[in-house]
Amino acid sequence: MSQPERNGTAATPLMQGIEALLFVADAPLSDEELATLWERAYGTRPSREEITGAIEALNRVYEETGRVFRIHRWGGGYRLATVAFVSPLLQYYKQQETKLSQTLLETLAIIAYRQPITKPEIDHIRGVNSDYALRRLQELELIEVKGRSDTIGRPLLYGTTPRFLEHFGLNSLDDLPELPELQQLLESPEIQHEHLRLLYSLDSEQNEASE
Amino acid sequence: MSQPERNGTAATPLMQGIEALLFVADAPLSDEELATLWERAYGTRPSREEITGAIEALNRVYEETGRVFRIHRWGGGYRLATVAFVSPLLQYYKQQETKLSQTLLETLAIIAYRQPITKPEIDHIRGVNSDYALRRLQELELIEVKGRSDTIGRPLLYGTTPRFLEHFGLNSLDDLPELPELQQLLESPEIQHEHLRLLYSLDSEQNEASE
Amino acid sequence: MYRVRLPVFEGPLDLLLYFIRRDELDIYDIPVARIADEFLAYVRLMEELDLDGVGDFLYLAAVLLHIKAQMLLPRPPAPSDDEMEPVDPRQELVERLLNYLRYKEAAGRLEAQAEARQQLYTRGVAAGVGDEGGEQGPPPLAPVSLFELLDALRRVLERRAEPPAHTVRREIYSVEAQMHYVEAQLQDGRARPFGVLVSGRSRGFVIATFLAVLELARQGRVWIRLLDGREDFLVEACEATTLEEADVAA
Repeated sequence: MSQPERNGTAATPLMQGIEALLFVADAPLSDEELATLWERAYGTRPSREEITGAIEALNRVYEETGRVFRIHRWGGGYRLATVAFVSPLLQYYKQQETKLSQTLLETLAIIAYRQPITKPEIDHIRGVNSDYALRRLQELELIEVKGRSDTIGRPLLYGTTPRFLEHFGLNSLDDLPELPELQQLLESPEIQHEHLRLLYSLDSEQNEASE
Repeated sequence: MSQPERNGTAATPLMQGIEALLFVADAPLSDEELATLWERAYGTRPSREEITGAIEALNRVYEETGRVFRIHRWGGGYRLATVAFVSPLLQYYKQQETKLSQTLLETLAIIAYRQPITKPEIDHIRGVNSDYALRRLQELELIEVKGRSDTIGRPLLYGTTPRFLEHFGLNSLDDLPELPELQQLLESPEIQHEHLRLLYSLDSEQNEASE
Repeated sequence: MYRVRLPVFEGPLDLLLYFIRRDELDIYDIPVARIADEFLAYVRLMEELDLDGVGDFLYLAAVLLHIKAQMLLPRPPAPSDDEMEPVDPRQELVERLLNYLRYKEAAGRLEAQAEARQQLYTRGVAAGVGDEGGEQGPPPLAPVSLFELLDALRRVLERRAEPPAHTVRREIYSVEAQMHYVEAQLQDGRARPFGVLVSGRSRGFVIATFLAVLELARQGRVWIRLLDGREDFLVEACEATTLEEADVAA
């Protein structure tokens, strides 16, 4: 059984494991979750007291050595967050503007004109997998999930947000400029066929395979 | 002028500021960016040497106090990342980025070593059409269009992105592993074998034994 | 009857390298006549199956046949003393293969580099004091015009207008679904001829199933054994893989 080796004087393996998990996590982790993750990796389950103790010890070391983050207990879980005195500096970082990449712009344009639209349809139009772009656009609050399609598999439907309108200076989606080429493409038999295929292919495959 | 107050014995305000910025950043920050952000918040601009010194000091403290992260220099900037020995624990919590397929790796290798390079040149080296691979690599923001070639047809020129460097843990293109020399490839049976194993992911023993 | 694991080739150069390795050929002395015939047989199979990317293979097949023809021609009269040795018609191809090998090797090294890097985890979404409860707003965006948005869309459309050179073949049957089908058929551990797996099925079904078998073979989940006469081949599950396990692996 290999546990994180003792490294330096101040940190026990449990402290190091918790620190690592909280470092990479993007939401609070509960005692329960921390204990389970540790158990899965190393086979022993730390008690609630051990976990609380390790977290207190970590915060003490952070304080003593001048680290700029602490472990907080928020919403029933633990979360690493920066201390207040660095926020003036961080504010300037957060004010840096994110530039939309080509990939994001393309995906956003398709969603804007074709909403509500499913991921398989976007993938088909762009010819590549759009996982990453969809995630980023959601983070930027330019698109959101509008519901689920009624078709088989009930894929998510994406559409644009009010922030999208605001950012492009539009009053409503009706203000989007018309794009005849796009209309043509969307009405082409190939796309229509693909649309149908995405909706019904699963069905026919299942039928065929189970014959 | 309010700077982060000195807190504990080991950390200077600059160390604390850099730590805070790297803690919240989701991409590497260059010396330049760090200096500019600091200047905006506190009015003085730290020199490159001061920044390098602060980062070295932070890594030293992390090491001495058993912290499980270090500051790396990737893609021309600094980034906080966990040390390798905690990865067995983290892999249960966090999915790392998906591995690149052989096709993408090959195309990426050609672009990395030959940039800027056009699609026809890539196609010729690989012997296949690289449309899909190029689109996928752009989608992953590992490559980008760097301009157009002056040759007939003015084909697009591709090169790698800073994200490419970060993905492979490189500071600059100079850190790329050396492109193997032909002689070396041909003369070393070990490399041949290793290479062929990568090529086909065939278990050669199995293959031979089964004949 | 002998057993082979059939790799799925990325491209024609990989197929050529496969022949060289399989027969332990000297790369500087490739028996082009024999290899060309075998290469062509493979290309015909691809055509038969309507596999995508066959054009890339056809081009190299033509190159091989050209070299074969050149090598069959009687040698020109002995060169006068001041001339160089006649150039081996295979030289260019060999150089190309070796160059390709270099990048293959480089790709392997890059992969190792990426693996080491993947051991080091960067942060998730960072939190600051005061983030408790309340959602953090999205980061500010650099200004971007509607024109740029339209431009992006036009680029997608232009791309679509290009002839589909190497697109994935679209069929009603997906390779993924057929992989499940094949594994379900082989669940009892018995080998089945490919012909039986697809008998009476449509062309689309046969092609998707064939691709599924190739993919399963590549992943080491099935064995393929050629039957004598090579008119059919047996497919057999590698080990007792349950469908659940297959799902996890997928």
